Amino acid sequence: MALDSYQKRTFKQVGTRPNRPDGVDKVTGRAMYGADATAPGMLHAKVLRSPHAHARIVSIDTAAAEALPGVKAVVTAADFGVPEDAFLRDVQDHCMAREKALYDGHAVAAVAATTLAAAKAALKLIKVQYEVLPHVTDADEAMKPGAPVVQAGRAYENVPAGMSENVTHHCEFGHGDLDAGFAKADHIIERHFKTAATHQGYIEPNACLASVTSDGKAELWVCTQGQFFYRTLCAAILGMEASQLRVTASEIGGGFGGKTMVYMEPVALALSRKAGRPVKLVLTRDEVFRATGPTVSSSMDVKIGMTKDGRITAGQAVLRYSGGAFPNTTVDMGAQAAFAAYDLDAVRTFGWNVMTNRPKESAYRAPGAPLSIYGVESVVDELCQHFGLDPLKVRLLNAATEGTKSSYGPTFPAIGLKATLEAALAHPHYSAPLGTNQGRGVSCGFWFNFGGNTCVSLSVNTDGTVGVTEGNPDIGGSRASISLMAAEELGIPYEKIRTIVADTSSLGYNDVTDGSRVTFAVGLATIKAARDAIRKMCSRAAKIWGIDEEAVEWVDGAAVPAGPNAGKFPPMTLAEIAAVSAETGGPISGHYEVNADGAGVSFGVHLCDIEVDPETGASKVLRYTVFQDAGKAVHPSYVEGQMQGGAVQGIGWALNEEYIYGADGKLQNPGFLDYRIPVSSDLPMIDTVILEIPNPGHPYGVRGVGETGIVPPLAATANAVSRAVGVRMTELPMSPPKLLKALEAKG
Amino acid sequence: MQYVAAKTADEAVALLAGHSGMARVLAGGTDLLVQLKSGMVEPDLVVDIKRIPGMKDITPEAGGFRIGAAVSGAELGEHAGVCALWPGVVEGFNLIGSTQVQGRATMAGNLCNASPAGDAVPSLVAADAIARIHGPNGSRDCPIGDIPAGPGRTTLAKGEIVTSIFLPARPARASDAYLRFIPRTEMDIAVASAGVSLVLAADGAVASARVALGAVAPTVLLAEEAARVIVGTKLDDDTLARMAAACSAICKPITDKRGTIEFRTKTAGVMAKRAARIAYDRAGAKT
Amino acid sequence: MKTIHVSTTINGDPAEFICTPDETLLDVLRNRLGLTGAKEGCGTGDCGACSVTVNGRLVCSCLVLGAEAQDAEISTIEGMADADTLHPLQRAFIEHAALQCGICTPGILVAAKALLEKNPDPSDEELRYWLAGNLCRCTGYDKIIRAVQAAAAEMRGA
Amino acid sequence: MVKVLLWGTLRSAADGQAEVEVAARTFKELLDELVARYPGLEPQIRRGVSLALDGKIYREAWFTEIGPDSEVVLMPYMTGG
Repeated sequence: MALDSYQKRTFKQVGTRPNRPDGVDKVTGRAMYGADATAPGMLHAKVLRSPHAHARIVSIDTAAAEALPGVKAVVTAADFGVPEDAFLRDVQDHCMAREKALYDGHAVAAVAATTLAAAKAALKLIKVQYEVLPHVTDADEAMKPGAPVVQAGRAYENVPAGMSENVTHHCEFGHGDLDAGFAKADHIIERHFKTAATHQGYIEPNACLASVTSDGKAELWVCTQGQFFYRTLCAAILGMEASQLRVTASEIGGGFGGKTMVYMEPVALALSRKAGRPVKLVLTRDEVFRATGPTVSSSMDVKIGMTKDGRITAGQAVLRYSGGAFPNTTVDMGAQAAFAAYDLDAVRTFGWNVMTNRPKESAYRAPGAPLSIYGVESVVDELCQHFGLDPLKVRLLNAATEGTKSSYGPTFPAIGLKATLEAALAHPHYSAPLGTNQGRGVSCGFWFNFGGNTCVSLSVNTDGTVGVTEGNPDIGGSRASISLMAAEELGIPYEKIRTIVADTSSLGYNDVTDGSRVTFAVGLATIKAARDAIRKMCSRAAKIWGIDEEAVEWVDGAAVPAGPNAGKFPPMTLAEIAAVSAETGGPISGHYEVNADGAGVSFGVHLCDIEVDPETGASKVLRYTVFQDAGKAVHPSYVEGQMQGGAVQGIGWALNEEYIYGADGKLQNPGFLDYRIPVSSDLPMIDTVILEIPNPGHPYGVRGVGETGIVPPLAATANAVSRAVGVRMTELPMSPPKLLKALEAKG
Repeated sequence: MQYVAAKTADEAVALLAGHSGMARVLAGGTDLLVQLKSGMVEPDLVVDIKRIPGMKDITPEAGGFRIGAAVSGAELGEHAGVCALWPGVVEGFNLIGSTQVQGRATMAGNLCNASPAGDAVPSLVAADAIARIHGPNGSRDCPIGDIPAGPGRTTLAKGEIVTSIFLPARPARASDAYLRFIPRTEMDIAVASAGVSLVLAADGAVASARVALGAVAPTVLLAEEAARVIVGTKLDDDTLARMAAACSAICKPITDKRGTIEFRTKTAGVMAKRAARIAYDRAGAKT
Repeated sequence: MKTIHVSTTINGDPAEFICTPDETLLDVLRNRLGLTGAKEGCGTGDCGACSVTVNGRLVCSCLVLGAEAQDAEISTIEGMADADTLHPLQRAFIEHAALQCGICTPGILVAAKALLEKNPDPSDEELRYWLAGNLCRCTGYDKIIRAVQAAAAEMRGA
Repeated sequence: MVKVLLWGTLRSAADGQAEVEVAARTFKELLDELVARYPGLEPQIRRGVSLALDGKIYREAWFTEIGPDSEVVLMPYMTGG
């Protein structure tokens, strides 16, 4: 079918706002999340964690714990093998420390017992002998010669010789002649930026229920963004066959990228295998902060040259990211995204990853991009201030568009940045007056988006209803969007469709819910699966009518003869065809499997008004508007929700959220009291403007919307604060003590 | 761990005094349960005082009010009489935690938890409130400021419990206010705070004042010089600046995850002068 | 640890349970009574996901001991709908897309209901401060505020 | 022959060239040819790469056809949250 790519059409259901199918369950408390499941004979597990930021594990004596009444299993790294694959080894080592504890909170042992109280008591009986080692938690410190080495011998081949062993990865992107570009500038600004590690801050702590039987079969109930990927990792770590491990994704209480990686699930499975009973393992909030999640921290130098009329002549960024105690390449994305919004003749970004004694980084909405773009958008803003130019108009002047050679290499196809900037420029927010101590910040944002492995199965029930089976946990209303697209394509009411998220034994492999891929890729597969079912239904109608299959087409939920020559038959609806499916050849279902590409990049522009209290350094967000290209908003309410949620996470990142480490290398604020995510009274309404510039790679023009929204707020907020107080803020978060200090330094 | 809901103050005192291990009093529980959860304390005995008659009462007394030790923030905030007489005490107490925490938290608990940053305490000190303490040797009254001994420590003897807090009567043109600095708008622990209680003279000048600062020393500080600065004035900008400076001058804070020494020192003064202004306006509005 | 026998009322129905002295009301609701609508997001009173009312007062059930429930009247999210008729707040949350992942939703609904019983016509600011102890990480709160106001308006009209 | 743009860090493994020419009709052939011609690229290609073909980014897709005039850009493997 030549309908793979976008075709302009008038939508009947896509773009409406029906109730989500899981709504009633979620407002009545019936929805089952990770910690809500139980199993007969279930044990409760607890994890013993390192109190040291860096220590060699000399010995672990579990005898006393094992002897405690009620304790059924104790595991340590000795209960796991040593995977050959470096990635898998890192994943496992993060779940259970092998030779060294690499950060405060690193798991060193775990216990399963008949009660949680017994499991807790057993932890105290495990004797771990540590040889405490020097530690380093700051990226810049970790890069210095002579810094404590987190792990030796982990550098990739791209790291030049002679650097600290903590440096594991290097990348460089860009094009053009930087020197010539800077020479053309009327003014050049170079700034150093620093950002703290932050956490996704999902409200549901990681939780799972594992059950392994003596014949090697296993079940895992878990809150995850990707049950299939969890199966892959757990099966590999435990030496199980994928077919024997069925992973069921519970309802998920937030993820934002943080639940794309296993943390304790292999441990729960190992405990269950050892104990021969189901094991439930639920992390405490303290454990969530100390041992799951966080983003990279960064240290960055950004240099940009501009002519006096606002044309950017050259841009350069050096990014030093640290994603904790393991190698990672998130800086690749930051380095590619940094200047993506601009059409530049000369641009270069350099990225470094450096290990520190902190937990292993996990993805967080557009991983890597918010930081580098914060640096770039701050310097662009400062140049606008220098020349007295309008920050939105300068961005429009330099904006990447179709045909621009992007800062990361490829030439852009149709993109929505200029339209988004123009929408912001025309919006009343941009021209609203500001008061004393108030500032307005502007920032562009960018994210790649991607598609990935996707299977959808769609079954036509004999009563004329339709079931859609997909494999991606619904993290923000995707079941509603998928149902809408199926309804649109089939031409039946939304209410006739029920979409469910399958376990790993019920459907082929689906990539994790990440990369803003679900509405794009699962949507695409759903449309294709519907078309597969439609083809079959047309075939049944053709048989009933006794005409050629090709002479039947699908219009408004019914098979109809294609044109006058096909014969005169009244339309046969989906329900009518379904009712006789047994008689006409058996059940009717549609399928589609794809590794989807063509997700299409996404741009956003944010406007942020802030008032700063000059006596305390407190910042208050007064007004906030998000402009983002959604390609096509399938369920606009949930598109707005993604934009609003991303914006507020970014505001939190900019203003107050941070991992605070003490001199002892311990995380000082592993709780919601002192890891300060925004509360409702901190915020105004978050206005949204959805632009719809169709993505040529999707039948309905859909682009992913989940991640881009967190990219602009860091700089939008920082630019607003900087303009409000006349001091350029180059460190995140801009917590009041830092801001007040900057204000006093200014005098 | 043993849980006992004491039926009388004597029973509670006897249990606590006679217990050899670690014992804790449970009023609102909003600190105790957090400490239990984290394993910070592992008491053998928890004595719930909420079922003791009178503990949840707010009683007029000598022109002021006696607040039972188990009165929650939500309950106090709904009491029109206390809100009118001591608005600063109520607003300090009501700033603790969320609406949910307000459903449980008590002033006496906030006092006895002895955090230097407790939001209920500065206003109580500024109000010259008196705690009534019941112990093995009977009852005694004690100024609020004498109860905290340092972070997490009180001057209460073994077996002693606070049973009520007395807020005294006020002259006609008097009021109080409390402000704290937190990075967010809610849900944080005070980084620096100030409670100010004022009485106005007939001419509208401050006749007497008490200023107390929180989170800038191991215990709440009574800022006597700052109070002297504002007495006799109508809180013009210059006076307020001097008052703020006098507050900052006595701060002895620490640098920790919530704030630096410099930040706390500066902000305590800012909070104090702003609270003074609010208290002054409130007092002036009374005729 | 010796267990305690507690008699209480939950969502209008008599309930009995035993618990250890250190068990929280949240633990009891979830693990002993099968009422898993209240969620544990933090266990320290900082997130509000475990919100219930005890004798009409909004509390975090993680900060209440199970033993304290003796003779109390407890309301949870499971008791909010009247049989199969959703409470206006529940309906408004669905219609206004005021939830994404939904983990904070039970706590926010319980908290919002408690507010509207006290103040049927709150300002946005009053609402935002009342709900400040209910963390939501998905929505940015915008649609939550709109949904509560819509339900409040409907309830005032009813 | 197809011209492939390499990102900066890879150039040292390709005799310093920013753009290399290889004979390939599909991504699979292209990647195989790159590894054969420039063994220094192998570690990165094994860790994962994406390919942009005329501005559209592909993460796997061995059999994607490449026209002689197509713009082909090698990129690191894309991940998301």
